[in-house]
Amino acid sequence: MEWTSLILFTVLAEGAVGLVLFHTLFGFTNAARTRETAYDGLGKQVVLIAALVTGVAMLVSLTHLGWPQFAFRALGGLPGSWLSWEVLLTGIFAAGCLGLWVMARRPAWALMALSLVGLAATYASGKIYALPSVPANAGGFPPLLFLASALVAGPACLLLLLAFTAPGKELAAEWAAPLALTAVGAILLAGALTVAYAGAASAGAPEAKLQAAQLAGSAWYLLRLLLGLLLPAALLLRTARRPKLTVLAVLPPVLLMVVGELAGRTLFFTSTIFTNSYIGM
Amino acid sequence: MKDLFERAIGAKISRRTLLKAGAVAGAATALSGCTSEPSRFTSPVVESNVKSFRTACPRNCYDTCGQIATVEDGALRSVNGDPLHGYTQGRLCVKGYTYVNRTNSPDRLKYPMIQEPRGSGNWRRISWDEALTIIAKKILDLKQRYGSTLPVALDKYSGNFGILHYAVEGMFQSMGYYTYALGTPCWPAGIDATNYDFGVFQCDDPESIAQTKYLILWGQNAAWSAVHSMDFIRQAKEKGAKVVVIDPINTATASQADVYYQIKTSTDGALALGMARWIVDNNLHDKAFLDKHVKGWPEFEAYLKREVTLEWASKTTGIPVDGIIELASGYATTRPSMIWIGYGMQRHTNGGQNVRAIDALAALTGQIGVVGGSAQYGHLVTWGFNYHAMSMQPPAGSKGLPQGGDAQGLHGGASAPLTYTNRTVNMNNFAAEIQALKDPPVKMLWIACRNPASQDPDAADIKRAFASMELVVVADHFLNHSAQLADIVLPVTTHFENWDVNVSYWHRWMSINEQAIKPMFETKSDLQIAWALSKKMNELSPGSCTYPTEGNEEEWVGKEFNEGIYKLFGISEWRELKQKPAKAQLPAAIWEDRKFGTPSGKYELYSEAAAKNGLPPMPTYVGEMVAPAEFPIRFLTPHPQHGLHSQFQNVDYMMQTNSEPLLEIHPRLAERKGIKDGDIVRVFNKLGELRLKARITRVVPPDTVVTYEAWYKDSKFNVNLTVAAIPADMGKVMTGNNGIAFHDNFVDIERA
Amino acid sequence: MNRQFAEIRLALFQLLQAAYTAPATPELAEALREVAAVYLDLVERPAPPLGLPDGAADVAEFHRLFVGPGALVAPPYESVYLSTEKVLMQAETLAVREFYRSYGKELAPDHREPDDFLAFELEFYAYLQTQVHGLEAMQRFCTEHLERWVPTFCERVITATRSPFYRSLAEITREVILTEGQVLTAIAQ
Amino acid sequence: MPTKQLGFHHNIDLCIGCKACQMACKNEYELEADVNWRRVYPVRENPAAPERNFISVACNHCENPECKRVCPVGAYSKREDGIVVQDHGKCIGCRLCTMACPYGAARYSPKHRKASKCELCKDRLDAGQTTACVAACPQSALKLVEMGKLNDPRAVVSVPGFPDSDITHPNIRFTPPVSSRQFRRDS
Repeated sequence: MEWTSLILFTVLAEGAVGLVLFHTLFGFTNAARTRETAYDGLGKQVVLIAALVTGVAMLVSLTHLGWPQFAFRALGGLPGSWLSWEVLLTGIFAAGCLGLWVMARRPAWALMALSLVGLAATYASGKIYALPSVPANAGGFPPLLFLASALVAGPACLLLLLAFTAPGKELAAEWAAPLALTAVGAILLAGALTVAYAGAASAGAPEAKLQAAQLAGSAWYLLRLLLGLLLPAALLLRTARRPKLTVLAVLPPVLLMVVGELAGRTLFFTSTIFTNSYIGM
Repeated sequence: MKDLFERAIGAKISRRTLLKAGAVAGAATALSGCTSEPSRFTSPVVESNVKSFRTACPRNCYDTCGQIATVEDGALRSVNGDPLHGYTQGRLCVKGYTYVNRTNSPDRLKYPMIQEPRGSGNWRRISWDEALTIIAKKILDLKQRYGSTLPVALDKYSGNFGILHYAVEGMFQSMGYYTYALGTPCWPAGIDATNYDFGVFQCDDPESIAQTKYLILWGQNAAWSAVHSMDFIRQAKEKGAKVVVIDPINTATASQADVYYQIKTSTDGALALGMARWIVDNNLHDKAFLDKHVKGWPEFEAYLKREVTLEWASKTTGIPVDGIIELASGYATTRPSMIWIGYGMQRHTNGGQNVRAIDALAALTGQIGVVGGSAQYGHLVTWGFNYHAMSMQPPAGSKGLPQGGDAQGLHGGASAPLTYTNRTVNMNNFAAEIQALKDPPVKMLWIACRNPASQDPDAADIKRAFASMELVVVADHFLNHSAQLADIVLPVTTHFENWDVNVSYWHRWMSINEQAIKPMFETKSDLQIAWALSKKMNELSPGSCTYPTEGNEEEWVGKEFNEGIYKLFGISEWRELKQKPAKAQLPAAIWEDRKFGTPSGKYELYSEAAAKNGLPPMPTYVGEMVAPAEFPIRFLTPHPQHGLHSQFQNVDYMMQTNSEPLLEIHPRLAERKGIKDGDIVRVFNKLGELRLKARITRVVPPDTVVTYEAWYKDSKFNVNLTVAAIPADMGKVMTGNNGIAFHDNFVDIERA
Repeated sequence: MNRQFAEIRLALFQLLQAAYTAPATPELAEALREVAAVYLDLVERPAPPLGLPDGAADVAEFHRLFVGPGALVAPPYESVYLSTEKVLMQAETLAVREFYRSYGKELAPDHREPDDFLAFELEFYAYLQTQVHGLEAMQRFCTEHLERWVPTFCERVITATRSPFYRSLAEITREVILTEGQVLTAIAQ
Repeated sequence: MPTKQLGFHHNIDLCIGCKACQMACKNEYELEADVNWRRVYPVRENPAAPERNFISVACNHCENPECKRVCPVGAYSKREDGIVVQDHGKCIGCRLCTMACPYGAARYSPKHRKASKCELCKDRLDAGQTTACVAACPQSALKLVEMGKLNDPRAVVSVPGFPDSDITHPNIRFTPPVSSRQFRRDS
């Protein structure tokens, strides 16, 4: 499908940003201070994973281009084009991750800087699709939706690392519950946004109304809300109450969320109705 | 790869094999054995260059555009309008702008090919010589078996109206007396009507539309089928003229009108008579003109007073009385006021009669012979060529139908005939009549400039007719529905690949058609085919064909001209047309002298000729055909916007622009039938059915569904599957046979 | 360069252009099978076994694929693949004509197919092989024309045909054209 | 800032939807069958008086071209005469302009793997000719105009069925259709 590469690129990149972001935020917890080595060890893995995922995402995004071999030109649109900003910032983010992985230790200020770049990249990437030619997206929604994805993916992925990596296991005891709760909060926020998005559209221009109607009418939209957000939220609440990070406790909700995000992004791209849709070929 | 050559030394292949290989390859392509000289190449002669040529669109269309073809190094690169053509003024239409795409289409017929067996899709390329041998042998064989060439039938009409294309008729005439499809499916009822009324089939200069103050486009969708006329209509509007459109369908032309009347199909005569009655009652008729120039006024006036009321007209046409009054007063009180009668409205069982009733309005208001007035239909006054390519003599001693005979042979042989003539079948009942013919039956069919399999009524019967033949030959550009049913297809040139000259049956311009490019592949023009077949016939049986066996096309264009044409067009030599198209020098209002061609020399409201032919002598109303109970919906299949009959729509550019046919259905009817926009609808009657995607729209009336005829690429779509060969009321006198009531086509529909 | 290899290659191209000019005779098919097998073995490419044409069926298939009368499955003309309009007699066609001219050749007037008809291009290419200074010309003709469209053309045949003969003919043609680049470099050395 | 601004005037009242402009454009530039730089499309049917009205639209050489704003390689620029041109060499085929143009003027070509659009026949204009589409219009319904110098009191910025012109301020003006009076059989 025309959109596949963009769906994968955006979701993967946002996941990486979220991961780094929440690792940085949880650096302010007591656990992180008391178990400094574990925290930094986890950080090394976090930035490596983020670097790899973002790298893969950028490679995938090339397949969307008619002439991938000239992708480097995509910086030529600065400062006007959000797409140029997306490429630039995502590039810096990936490079930064790699840099921090190489470094002996990962100072808090560096992680914070990296997180900010990541968030900026996500914002830019969202702005690309806030096109006036798509009335439903003309408002500020796409950046918010993209950032929400980062917030949803971050804690979830971090939970995985707590469950399956040595340094993670050290921190698990203290981090599990708050992370799970954060994840739930993020999910609820994302869910609210997704609904608000459709709501705003239904009150907008004719094309936006049509798009909202299509969303509301599609089974995928419902499934995405139920299985992609509500169900994992419920599962994570349980984890938050009994913070024992078994495979069964962590993997299902996280997988559901990943699938949910991909489905959500697919809907986002495929349901767009352009102002020129009536003009035809 | 590195030790390539070392290994080559040991390659297990002998010189003998290589020599043999070379020889085999050579044999297959006339490569001279193993020698290296490429046989199909020579040394360069021409330099690359860009040239432009005057061509003329030869399609069956009012506008007959003048064109400029730009050719780069022998390749057709662009086609545009000829700015010196006064009617089309340097513009083409959506079809004309696809000509490069069409001419260079890889889908074109390229070589003579034979299908074994017919209809199997199993085609094989053959040489022109083989093809012509098969054809010539069949003709000679039939001649030998039946004692004449009457078993050979020709079905040719309007695919290309270039004058040199009459070579096809000439080709058959020069083999003997033959059978041919006589008539025209297009416009005959209206022609006879015009002829009964005026005595000569001619009309004013359509450019005078710009001078009228009140224009009625009566069943005329110029926006689609005569697009360049719209410019003159626009000019009239800009000068304050009022434009009225009368049509069952809310056409693109109707959307240009000041007032649109959605009339009940085929009741146009009733509307005209209603108008006439009101005009007379209000004393707006031109008594002086009627007394001086019209025959039968008293009788007609009596009829109006006796039979016609506004209420009746309103009830019959579905147009409210006040609407009729507004129309009548607008028409009768504004001068000059003109009526342009379209061809669709006469494809009915009462079509000719309706045209006569409309013509009567022009007589009634005395506007005939007035610039910007009168009733316009068409003309053939600029067609006075020599038809040299056609006028050939049969070989001495040829036998045919005894003089005075006709298709049925009813009158034939009444008195011992000394002379013979050709045999005709009704083009408008071709399938049935061609199968019915006896002594001799028709055994071979030649189709040129025609696609009966998709354009004739009762498509199923056409297939049966083809099947009853021993040999079917189709000469065309593409493998259309008819060509698919042939034994042999012959690839013909487009008008960019041959010489010709073209005039219009509407405007008064004449354009030369210069050959712009070499014929592609093995295509031949109809004229070249005639030469070649004659050569072959004489080869096999000397003297069996009198047609010249070779010639120069450009010179043959010259042979079509005569003093009359030169005088009419004010040129001294036909080559002047290479500089610019010429316009016939006739009075803008063709009847300005009020000298009519009728027996009485007057405009005839009362025509003995009509009476003699079993028709009402006056334009009295003949009821329209009513829908049978089991098929209550009228199915109109008018001319398309994106094609001309079955031409153009199959071209890539057009398939993208208009990818599939739609069935236009009124929301009320759709609701009753439970049909939603986009549903597939089955349209059917006793004869056949077709399936179409629904388009719900109020541009069509509630009792009518509409789709537009065309041949779509790789599609079986055919609008004539449900059309019966019902004759229109007129046409026989001027065109040999009555027209077809294409639009008296009744069906039912259901969601498929 | 090696004479025997040159002869094999020349014969192969002559056979190929013959195979796209008219329905293949059993003799042509046999010769082509033998020569192609040896050639592809020499250039270390897989050699699809070329079956014999199945009489009438493959005659019909040849026409269905390359001649008509209907819309062609695989039009054997360069411009159909490289021009934007995907029709005949485009800039690409004229470029091929110019190329022939620049090497002192032009199609004889009795041939009305476009200059970029596959059989013409192959015949011209075979001719270049016999020319003393043909190498540079072959390199250009290969990169500017043959390589750019013949493989796509072959793909169309391979996916669309039901005939084993024409499928393998297309596979062989594709291999041969795709190998030319390396062959030419090898010759150049 | 351009010294002048060229644009189109489309008189919908005169347009008969014949598509000569659309096809003349393809004929002029030998476009792929499925790429149209100009398109003629029917205006939504007016239930009161169903008519066949059409809008003919190509690139509107906007005041604020979205294509120019979003293009990551800076391929688009506005000439002195206001024509929005695209440096075809720069295009990498990201298709963002085809999404961002409210009128779908930029079209992606699968063959060239790049976007392209109407450049107002700049070469024809430079050669003193008018555009191919305007030259083809049998109704003179489509005109090339210098914005601000258009003298048609009925001309408006937008009509129903045309995308929101506040987005890019397109340089096209319309003369809206005047409905014919209709005597209909379904009313």
